[in-house]
Amino acid sequence: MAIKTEPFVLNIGPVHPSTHGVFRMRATLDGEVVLDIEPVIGYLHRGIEKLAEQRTFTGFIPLTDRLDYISSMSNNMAYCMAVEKLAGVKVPERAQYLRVIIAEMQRIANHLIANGSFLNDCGAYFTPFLYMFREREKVVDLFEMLSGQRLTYNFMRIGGLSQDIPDEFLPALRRFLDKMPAFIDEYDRLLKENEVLLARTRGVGIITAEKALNCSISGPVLRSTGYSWDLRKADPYLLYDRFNFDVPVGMQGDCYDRFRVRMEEMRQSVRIIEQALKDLPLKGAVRADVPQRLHPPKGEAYAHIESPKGELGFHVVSDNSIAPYRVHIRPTSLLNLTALREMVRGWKVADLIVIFGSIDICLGEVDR
Amino acid sequence: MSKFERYGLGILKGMTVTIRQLLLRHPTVVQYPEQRLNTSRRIRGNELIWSRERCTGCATCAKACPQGAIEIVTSSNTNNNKYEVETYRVDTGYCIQCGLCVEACPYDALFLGSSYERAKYRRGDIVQSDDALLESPERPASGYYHPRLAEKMPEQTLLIDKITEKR
Amino acid sequence: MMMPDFGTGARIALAPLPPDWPGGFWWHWLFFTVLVLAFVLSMVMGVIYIERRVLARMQSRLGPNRTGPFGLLQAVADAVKVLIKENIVPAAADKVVHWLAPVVAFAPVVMVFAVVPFANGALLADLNIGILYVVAVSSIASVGIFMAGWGSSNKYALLGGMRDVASIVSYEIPLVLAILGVVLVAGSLSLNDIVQAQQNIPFILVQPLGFLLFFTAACAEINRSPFDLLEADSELTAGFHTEYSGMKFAMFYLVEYAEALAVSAVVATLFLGGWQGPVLPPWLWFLGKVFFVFLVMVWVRATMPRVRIDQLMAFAWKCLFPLALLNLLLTAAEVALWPGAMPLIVIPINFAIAGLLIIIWSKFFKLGWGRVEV
Amino acid sequence: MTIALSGTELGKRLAEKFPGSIVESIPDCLLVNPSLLPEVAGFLKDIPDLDFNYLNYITSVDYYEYFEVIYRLTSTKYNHSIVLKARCYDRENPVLPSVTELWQGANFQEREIYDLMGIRFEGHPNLKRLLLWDGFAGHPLRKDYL
Repeated sequence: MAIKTEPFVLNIGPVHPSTHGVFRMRATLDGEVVLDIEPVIGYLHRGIEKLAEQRTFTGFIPLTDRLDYISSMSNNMAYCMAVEKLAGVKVPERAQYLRVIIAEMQRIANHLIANGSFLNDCGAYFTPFLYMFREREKVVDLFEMLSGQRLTYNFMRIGGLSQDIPDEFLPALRRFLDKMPAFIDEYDRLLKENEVLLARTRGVGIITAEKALNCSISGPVLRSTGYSWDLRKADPYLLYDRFNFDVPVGMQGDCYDRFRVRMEEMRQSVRIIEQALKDLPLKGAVRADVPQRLHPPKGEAYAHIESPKGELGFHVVSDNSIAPYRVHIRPTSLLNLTALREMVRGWKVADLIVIFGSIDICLGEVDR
Repeated sequence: MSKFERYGLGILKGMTVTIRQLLLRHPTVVQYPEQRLNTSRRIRGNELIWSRERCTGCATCAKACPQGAIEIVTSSNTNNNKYEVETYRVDTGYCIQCGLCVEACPYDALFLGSSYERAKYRRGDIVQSDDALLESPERPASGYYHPRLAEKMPEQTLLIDKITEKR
Repeated sequence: MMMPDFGTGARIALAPLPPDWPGGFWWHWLFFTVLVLAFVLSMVMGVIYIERRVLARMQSRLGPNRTGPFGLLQAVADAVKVLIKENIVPAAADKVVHWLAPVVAFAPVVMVFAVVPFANGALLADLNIGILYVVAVSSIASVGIFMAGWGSSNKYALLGGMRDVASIVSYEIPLVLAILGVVLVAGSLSLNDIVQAQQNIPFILVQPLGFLLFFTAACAEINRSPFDLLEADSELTAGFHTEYSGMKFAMFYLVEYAEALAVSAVVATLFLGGWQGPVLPPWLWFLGKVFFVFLVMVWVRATMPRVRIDQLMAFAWKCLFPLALLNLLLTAAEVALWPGAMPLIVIPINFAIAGLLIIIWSKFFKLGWGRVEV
Repeated sequence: MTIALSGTELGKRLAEKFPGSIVESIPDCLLVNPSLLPEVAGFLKDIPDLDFNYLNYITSVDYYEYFEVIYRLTSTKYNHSIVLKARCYDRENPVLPSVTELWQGANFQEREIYDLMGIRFEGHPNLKRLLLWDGFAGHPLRKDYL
C-alpha cells in the first residue's frame, strides 16, 4: 500500500533571505518537490507611474533611480532617451560617449551583484558575494565621484549628463579597467568549475528560446538560451554601433548558462569601455540646451535600452504640458518573472531559490 | 547528465583562491567610525544649505523640487523694488537629495551639505527654516554643481587605490 | 617501543593509565567530567572565534575585532547577549518537545569527548569499544534536531528536521565503514590504542581514501558546508532553529560547533595520530591537530556552494557507500594477506588505489539535473 | 536597427484579410478594432514574413473619452516592429480581448493594466489584481482617480 501523502503550502517571502526584496511565492510542495508556485508581488508598489504624472519631465528623473536601484544609471538613461526622442533633443557626442561608458560600468556593477547573490543562493557562504561586492564598490566609488551619491545617482539629464566628469575620473576609471579582468578571472577560478556548483546549476531551470521569447523575456536570461538578441546590436542606441564587442550566449538556458553569460558580459563591458575611452572627445558640451521647464510636443515616444537585466523601456506620452501625461515603464524584472512558474515546477525547493536567483530581478522594478 | 568530470579539481582550484585571500591579501575593510574616507567632492549630503545674501526669492528651487519639500514665502519690498524672503523652509524628511534645486538655482544660493551623519532626534528638527539652513562649521557645503567649491575640497579616497588594513 | 603492526593480532602493550584520583572513583569521575565540560565549552568559544576570524579573512573582511584583544571575547559577549534575550515559544509549538530539543541535541555531543584521548591515557573513560561509542552517541544529536524541527510547528523547521534525519541515516553508513578500515589496521576499537598504533605513521597515509570518506561523511553528519542543508539559510531561512531564540538558540549554536570540534578531534585521533608528535607536549599536538582539521572545515565552508537534498542522498548512497565498501575490502585484504607489509610499500599502493577509485567513480557517478515530472 | 514598419502599408494588408479590423492606420501605429484584435494579433504573429514573435510591452493610456491600449510587437527574426492600438470607449466597464494565448508575456502586464487602469481582458487565465491588494477601491492610473 502506498503511503498517502498530501501537498503542503510553503509561503516563501515576502521577508526571506533570498527573495531579493519583498517578493512572495506561495509554493505548493510535495515533500521537497515544487508542484506549483504562485508569485505574489506588489509589496513595494509605490505608484511611480502615477507619481510621474505629477512631476515635471526633469523632476521625474530622481524617481527613476528608485526603479531598479541596483542599476540606477540605466534607468535614468532610458527615461532621458525617451524624453529626448519625444522632444527631439540632440545629445552631444561627448555626452553619448560618457553615457556608453557609464552604462557599461553600471552593467558590470549590476552583474557583480546578480552573480554574487546568485552564488549566495546556491549556498556559497558569502565568499563570492563579498568578493564581487568589493569590485562593485569600486564602480560605485567612481559613480560617487560623478554624481555625489552611491545608490540613487540621478546623473543623467534630458539632453545629456547633469555635469561634466571631474578631471580625476578618467585616470581612476583607467586604473579600474586595468584590474577588473584579473578579478573576473579570479571569480572564474573560484567557482566556475566547482563540481558542486555544476551539479546544482547545470540543467536546472531550463527555458527554451521560443518559450523565453513568447514570455517577453529579455537580457541575460534570453541570451542564456542561445538566442542572440541584444538591443545594443539589434537596435543600436547611443553609439553602440561604433564599438566592437560580442554578445555572449549560453548553450541550453539553464542557471549555469545565465551565470556564465553574465560573467562574459562583464568582460565585454570592459572591452566596450576601453574602446569608448579611446574615442572619447576630450572637450565639448555634455548637455544639450534644454529648457528647464521642458514641454515636448504632443505625442508619444518609446525608447528602450539593453539595461543589465534586459530590455528596459520608457513609453512617455506628452500633452504639451510640463508634466508627462503618462509614463509607462517596461519592467524588465517583472517580465523576466513570467516564466518562473514553468521553470521551477518539478524542481526542489533549493532549486526554486537558485532559479529565482539566476533570473536576477530587482523588486523596485517589479513593483514600481 | 552533468557529472563530476574533473574529479574534484574544480573544488581544489576554488580553494586556492580563498586560501590566497587568507594568506596573501589584506582585507578590504574600513573601520568606519575611527577611520573615515574622504567622500566625493560632489557629495550630495544630508542637508540643504541656503545663502540668505544671494537668494532673491525667485522660488525656482521650489518649482524644481520633485518632492515639494521647499517652501518659500516672499514679500515685495516696494522701497527698493525687490523681493524679500520671509521664510525659507525645507522639510528634510521629504528631501531625497536629488540636487535638482541646486541645479535650478540661477543665483548659486543653494548648496547641498557635505556632512552625512545628520540624524535628528526629534521630528520637528527635520523641518529646517531660515537660519538653521545657513552654512556653518557643522554644515559644510558640498561642491555639487559648484565646481569652484569642489576644487577646494579634499580628493576622494578611492577603493581602487587600495584601501587595506593590516589586522 | 613496538613497530606498528598492521593488524597482526598481536596486542599492543597498553601504556600505564594515570594514577587514580584520590578520593575514589566518583570523585575522579566528577572532577574529570567537569574538566571535560569546561574544556568543551571553552574550546567551542575558541573554534567559534577561529571560524569567524578565518572565514572573515577568507572573505576579505576582518571579522570580530572589537570585544577584547583581537575580538577574542566576542563569543563571550554573544553568549551574554543571548542569555538576556527573550525566550519566544510559538503558540502552536509542542511545548515539551520544543523545550527538550536543545538539551537532547547538546548532551551527546559533550559525551563524545569522554573517550577522546588528550594525551597517552588521558581520557575520561578508556572504553575498549571507544569508537563504536562515538558513532553511537554522536548520532543522537539528530534526534534533538528533529525534535526542534517538529516541535516548532514551522514548515521551514520541519523541512530542516526532515533533511537532517535523511542525511544522518545515510551518512552514518559510509562513516562507520570508513572507520572500520582504521579499526582493521589498528586492531582495536579503543581510541587510545588507535592512537598508539599510529606511532610512526599516521593513518591518513595508510588510509587516504578512508580519510577522505570519513571527512566528507563527518562533514555531512554534522551539517557543515557544503552539506549544511538543514539550516540552509538561503532556502529555509534558518532551518530547524527558525523558531528558537535566547539561550535555546545558543544551545543549538553550541551544538553545531561542539559537533565540529568533536569531529575534528575524532579525525585527529583516527587519522592524524592524535596526541603523537615530537618535541611538543602531547596535549598541544592534539589541540594543534584538532584546530588544523577545523581550519580545513572552515576553508571548505568558505569556498563551496551547498548541495541539494537529492544530491546529498545520491552522494551518500551512490558514491561514498560503494567506495567505503571497496576501501574496507581492500584494507581487509591487505591486513589479512600481507600483514607485515612495509609501510613504504603500502602507502603508495593505497594512494594509487584511492586516486584510481576516485577517478573511476567520477566517471560513473553523476549529479545535477534531477527534475521530477509533476 | 529595428525597423518600425509603416502602419499604413500593413494596415492595407490587414484590412483585406480581416475586413473592418483596422480602424485607422497611420505610419506610427495601427488602430485595431478591439473585437478583431486576437485575429489580427494572431495573424501578425503567425504569418511567416512578419513573424512578430516578441511582445515588447502592453500599456494603457487614459484619454478621458477612451482608454487606449498599446501593444508593441517586435520580430526578432526580421528585426522590425509595429505598434498596435486598441481603444475602449466604455468607461464603466471597459473590456478587451486578451492576447495571453498568443504571447505569454502579456500575462502579468494585462493583470497590471486590469489592476491599475481597470480594463478587463477577456480570456485571461488568471485576471486578478497584480500590484494592489484585492478590494482596493478604484484604479489608480485612471486620470479621474485622486
